Amino acid sequence: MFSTCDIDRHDTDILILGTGGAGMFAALHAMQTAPEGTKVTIAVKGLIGKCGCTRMVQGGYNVALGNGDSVERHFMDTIEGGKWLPDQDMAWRLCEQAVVRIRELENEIGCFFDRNADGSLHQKAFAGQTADRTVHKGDLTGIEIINRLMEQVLSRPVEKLQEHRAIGLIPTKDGSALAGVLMIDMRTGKFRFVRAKTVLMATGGGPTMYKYHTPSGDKTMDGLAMALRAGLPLRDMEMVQFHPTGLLAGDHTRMTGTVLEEGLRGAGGQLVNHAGQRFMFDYDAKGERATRDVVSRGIYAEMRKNNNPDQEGVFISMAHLGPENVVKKFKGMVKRCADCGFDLAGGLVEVVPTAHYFMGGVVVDVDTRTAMEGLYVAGEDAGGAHGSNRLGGNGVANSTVYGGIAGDVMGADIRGMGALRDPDETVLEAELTRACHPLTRDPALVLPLRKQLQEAMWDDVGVMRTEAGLNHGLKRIAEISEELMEVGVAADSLAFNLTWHDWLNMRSLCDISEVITKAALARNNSRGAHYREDFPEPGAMIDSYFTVAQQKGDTVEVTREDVKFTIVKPGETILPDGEPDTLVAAQ
Amino acid sequence: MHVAEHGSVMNVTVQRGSADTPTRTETFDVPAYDNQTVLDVVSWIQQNADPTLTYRFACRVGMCGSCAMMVNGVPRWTCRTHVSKVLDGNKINIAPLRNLPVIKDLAADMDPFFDKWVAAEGKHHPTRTREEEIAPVDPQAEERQAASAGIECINCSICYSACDTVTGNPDYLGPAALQRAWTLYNDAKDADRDAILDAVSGKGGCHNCHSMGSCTAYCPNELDPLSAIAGLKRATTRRFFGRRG
Amino acid sequence: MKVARAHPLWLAYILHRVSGIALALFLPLHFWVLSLALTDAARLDSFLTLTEMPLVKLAEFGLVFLLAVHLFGGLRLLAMEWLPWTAPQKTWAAAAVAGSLFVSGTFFLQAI
Amino acid sequence: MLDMRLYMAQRLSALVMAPFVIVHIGVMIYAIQGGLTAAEILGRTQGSLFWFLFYGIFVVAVSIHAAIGLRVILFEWAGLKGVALSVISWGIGLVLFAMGANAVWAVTA
Ligand SMILES: Cc1cc2nc3c(=O)[nH]c(=O)nc-3n(C[C@H](O)[C@H](O)[C@H](O)COP(=O)(O)OP(=O)(O)OC[C@H]3O[C@@H](n4cnc5c(N)ncnc54)[C@H](O)[C@@H]3O)c2cc1C
Ligand code: HEM
Ligand code: SF4
Ligand code: F3S
Ligand code: FES
Repeated sequence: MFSTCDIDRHDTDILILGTGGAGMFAALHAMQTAPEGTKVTIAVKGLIGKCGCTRMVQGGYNVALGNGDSVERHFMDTIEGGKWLPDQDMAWRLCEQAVVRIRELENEIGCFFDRNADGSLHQKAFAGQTADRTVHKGDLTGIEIINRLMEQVLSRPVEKLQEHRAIGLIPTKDGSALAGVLMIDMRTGKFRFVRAKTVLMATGGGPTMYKYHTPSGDKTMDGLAMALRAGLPLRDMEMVQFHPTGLLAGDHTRMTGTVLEEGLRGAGGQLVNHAGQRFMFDYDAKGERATRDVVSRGIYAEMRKNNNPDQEGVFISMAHLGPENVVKKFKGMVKRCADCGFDLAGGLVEVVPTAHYFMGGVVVDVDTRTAMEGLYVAGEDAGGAHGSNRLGGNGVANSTVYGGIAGDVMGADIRGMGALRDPDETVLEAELTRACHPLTRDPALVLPLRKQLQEAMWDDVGVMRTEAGLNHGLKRIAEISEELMEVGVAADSLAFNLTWHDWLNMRSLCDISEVITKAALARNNSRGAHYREDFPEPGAMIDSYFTVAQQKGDTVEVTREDVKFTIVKPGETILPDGEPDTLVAAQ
Repeated sequence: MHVAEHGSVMNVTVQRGSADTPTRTETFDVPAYDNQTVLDVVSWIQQNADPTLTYRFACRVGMCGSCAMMVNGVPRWTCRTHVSKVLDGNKINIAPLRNLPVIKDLAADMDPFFDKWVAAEGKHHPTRTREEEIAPVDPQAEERQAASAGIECINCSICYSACDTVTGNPDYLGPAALQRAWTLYNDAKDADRDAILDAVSGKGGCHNCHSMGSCTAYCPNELDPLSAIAGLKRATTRRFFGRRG
Repeated sequence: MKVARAHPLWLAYILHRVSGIALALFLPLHFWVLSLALTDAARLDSFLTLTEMPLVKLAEFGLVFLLAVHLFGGLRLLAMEWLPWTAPQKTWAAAAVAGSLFVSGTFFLQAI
Repeated sequence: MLDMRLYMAQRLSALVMAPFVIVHIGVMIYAIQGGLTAAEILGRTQGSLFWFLFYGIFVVAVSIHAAIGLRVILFEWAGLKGVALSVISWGIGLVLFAMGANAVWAVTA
């Protein structure tokens, strides 16, 4: 098949994987801080700025900009939202730097954010926030942020490797540092190994191994799977956030799973079950306005009660608010539904909880450094900032803040680094063989296995979990994983061969599904996004632990580590005495 | 969900080929479902009938602008185009976006489109730094409204593919890039309006537009590059006669 | 591959272009005929009598029509480019142009 | 193709022509009442400075305008470019101007 001699070898100084908020900011900052003449390269699975989830951000960007709100308050909301599991230093830095980053976005990058009548930034409150904090551009905030970043990146002398998929982190022979990244030039189907002094991994996680999921199609946990194989520790891997209202339109359409925005419920949208009855008040006093995890579990429970394969989901109903009002207020959403054949304003639209965001990720320090020299991780690939739950609006803040930090840190670190490092050729060869594996088997369809994996994760490792279910899930994942190794892809035309990449996507998803399941087994309580029916209590906050998964030989081992309360202890607050609990007027 | 009419199939013709293989078409029978977009049809072919078919998508909800193709001769965002809207009898014809080089099958090379975006000075020229406060902007101000009109462009290149001037004139910057320039020109925060007008006054600039309006007619986000380009013509003309905009 | 172009602005564009080409092709002929006045006034006259023939009349009408179409099309373009008109103003302008075209058209038909 | 200069030249020549065309059409309508004769035309125009300037400016404008217009079309539709395009469009402009000048001279001198 291929040998390592067929690999195109390529060198750069700073290599960035991914062009979401994290990757783009890293590129811009690296060019500002690195010594003159430093070569910066971006490699991305899609087109620059046109893939990943930062672009899909609707609601907005959390940042405390005064008017009563403070970095302290943002921090406390983040810690409490994460049920005391966040790494407090990371969460603090997120909240503190978001203030700088939003000014950078508006002043230097040129973003348009919505204004109040007096000209100041308009801010609103997502569920779980105690202040009007979310800066936005209509409900298309991500497009604005990414388009503006993309222009800045495209107009600078960055080397662009578009439609290049990273498939392996290749260490040096002694394993002490990262030498470079092996990738596939998807357009030609050829392998390319890029050496770099520093590499930022910003491939954005993406829990797309669930039957219903929101992230963009290019995200398939490649980064975390590479990190796992490279032996790096991964934390909070059981923490998969479900958005309560994903569109349900059948399993033959890619629309299924895409988000119906949070604001629909905020504005008074009602959820009704198969029998046409509202049910959320059976689960929570706030009804449809409860937090994402609570509403997701409510819907899931109703679905399970009904248990009818022909009518799986529940319905969101807006008509009582007056169809014309709904059209006016949610123009984009109504149009999107209409394009797909649904009447959001006047009819019922079937919805299900949908996997949205991955809180888990590589263990990093507050400077985005990892345990491996030369490797940095930022954005959704990095674990720690959100703990067990990410607040709406903290996702894009996290990726832009830490992407920028990664760029700064890499730009500085590179000054102390000598020559490029040489790769361990045996690892390089092993990664190559791994990617070529399906080319040596008889061609078969990949899709049925992807569906099976998505069913398994949804049934057994989904919104509500039990030990028995998780063990069952683990077995199913292992079977699917094994079967995948027998599914081949025709090797005659590898140029832009999506089916080969579907296979590689499945490989990453299977590997990380196993880790999610094992981490979920290791947590015997229920916190945030992780809900164990057999352990419904959260446990004492002061005894909080997080899970750490690591590849040891052939198996993935999960351990628990105590959360260090470096800034604030459970039951305490850093808000000044006499500060009100919330500044948001009750709806 | 259920099959629209049980067992009904569509007859889908797809353009194949790449830079080094000749262009040809192939036809597939694809099962029809109730909720089905053109992207689903293309995906079905790749996932079930011909694993070598190449196309591009990411967000699947009309946000990333990477799934546009020619559907029955019209450029469209395929992830947001319901099959029933384009079905011609039971036939659909799908080809890669016009006016761009083809990489393979349905995936076009979008680099020229973005090169022109940059060439039109389609990027912010800062007046402030991250150390400074965010400037107040009156949302009702006329300039801000003009800038806002084109801000939601997802750079899908549909307008670029619809425009016959682009076809005939490879230098022409095209509607999306020029609309971006107009947006920036109206942005009170932008420091270099002259650079923008210079960039759109050259060989491939706004003056090549014949106002044929296909850009505005086909933009899936209902934006209006035609009027934005007219704005640039006005601004450059005003400058030509020595008046500042 | 056909490209859908059936919308009013595109049709206006193509009409403007075709009328422009036709005018440009007709112009040298027109100049040549007139210059006959210098060399051979009699031939000019014999040419001018041709204008009595219905076919030539029709062609002439066509040319004047093209000139009118091109003129109004061109003024429309100039207005669109240089006058910061709002959508309703544009509609009124279009209506005015249509009206004047109608009036001048009838006038022509009367004249020839 | 069309940069600022060519664009302005084409638009300005068009603006100049607009009133001329209207007057020209008007005169034609008036003139053809009752048939056209060479003598009639010449009787009106010959020796008139006004008509000389009128048609003279008209010819200059139309040569510029049509040459630029055809230049665009030759580029977009016939793929002509570079020197060939410049030579041909200058040629069109000059030929139109020469023929036009000749005609104006013929009827007004
Ligand atoms: C529908 C939706 C709505 C959201 N709304 C909000 C919101 O309102 N507020 C909020 O704060 N957060 C929101 N989020 C979350 C937010 O989008 C993410 O937290 C954040 O954007 C992640 O940024 P990132 O840079 O880490 O990753 P991404 O932006 O996802 O970028 C990942 C990049 O890596 C590339 N990549 C992946 N694999 C590879 C590989 N193998 N090789 C090379 N490149 C690769 C991808 O193509 C992509 O370019 C939302 C998410 C979704 C899906
Ligand atoms: C009467 C006044 C006239 C006006 C207001 C006018 C206006 C215009 C304008 C604005 C254009 C630019 C079109 C574009 O770029 O899309 C144009 C193009 C053109 N004009 Fe005229 N014009 C006039 C008379 C003439 C005459 C008399 C001729 C014939 C010789 C002519 C020939 C052309 C040609 C060939 C084009 C190019 C068409 C194209 O690019 O599609 N015009 N005209
Ligand atoms: S203007 Fe419209 S059609 Fe053109 S790139 Fe932007 S969104 Fe697409
Ligand atoms: S279609 Fe093309 S010619 Fe101008 S008005 Fe739009 S850019
Ligand atoms: S897939 Fe993103 S716009 Fe269609």
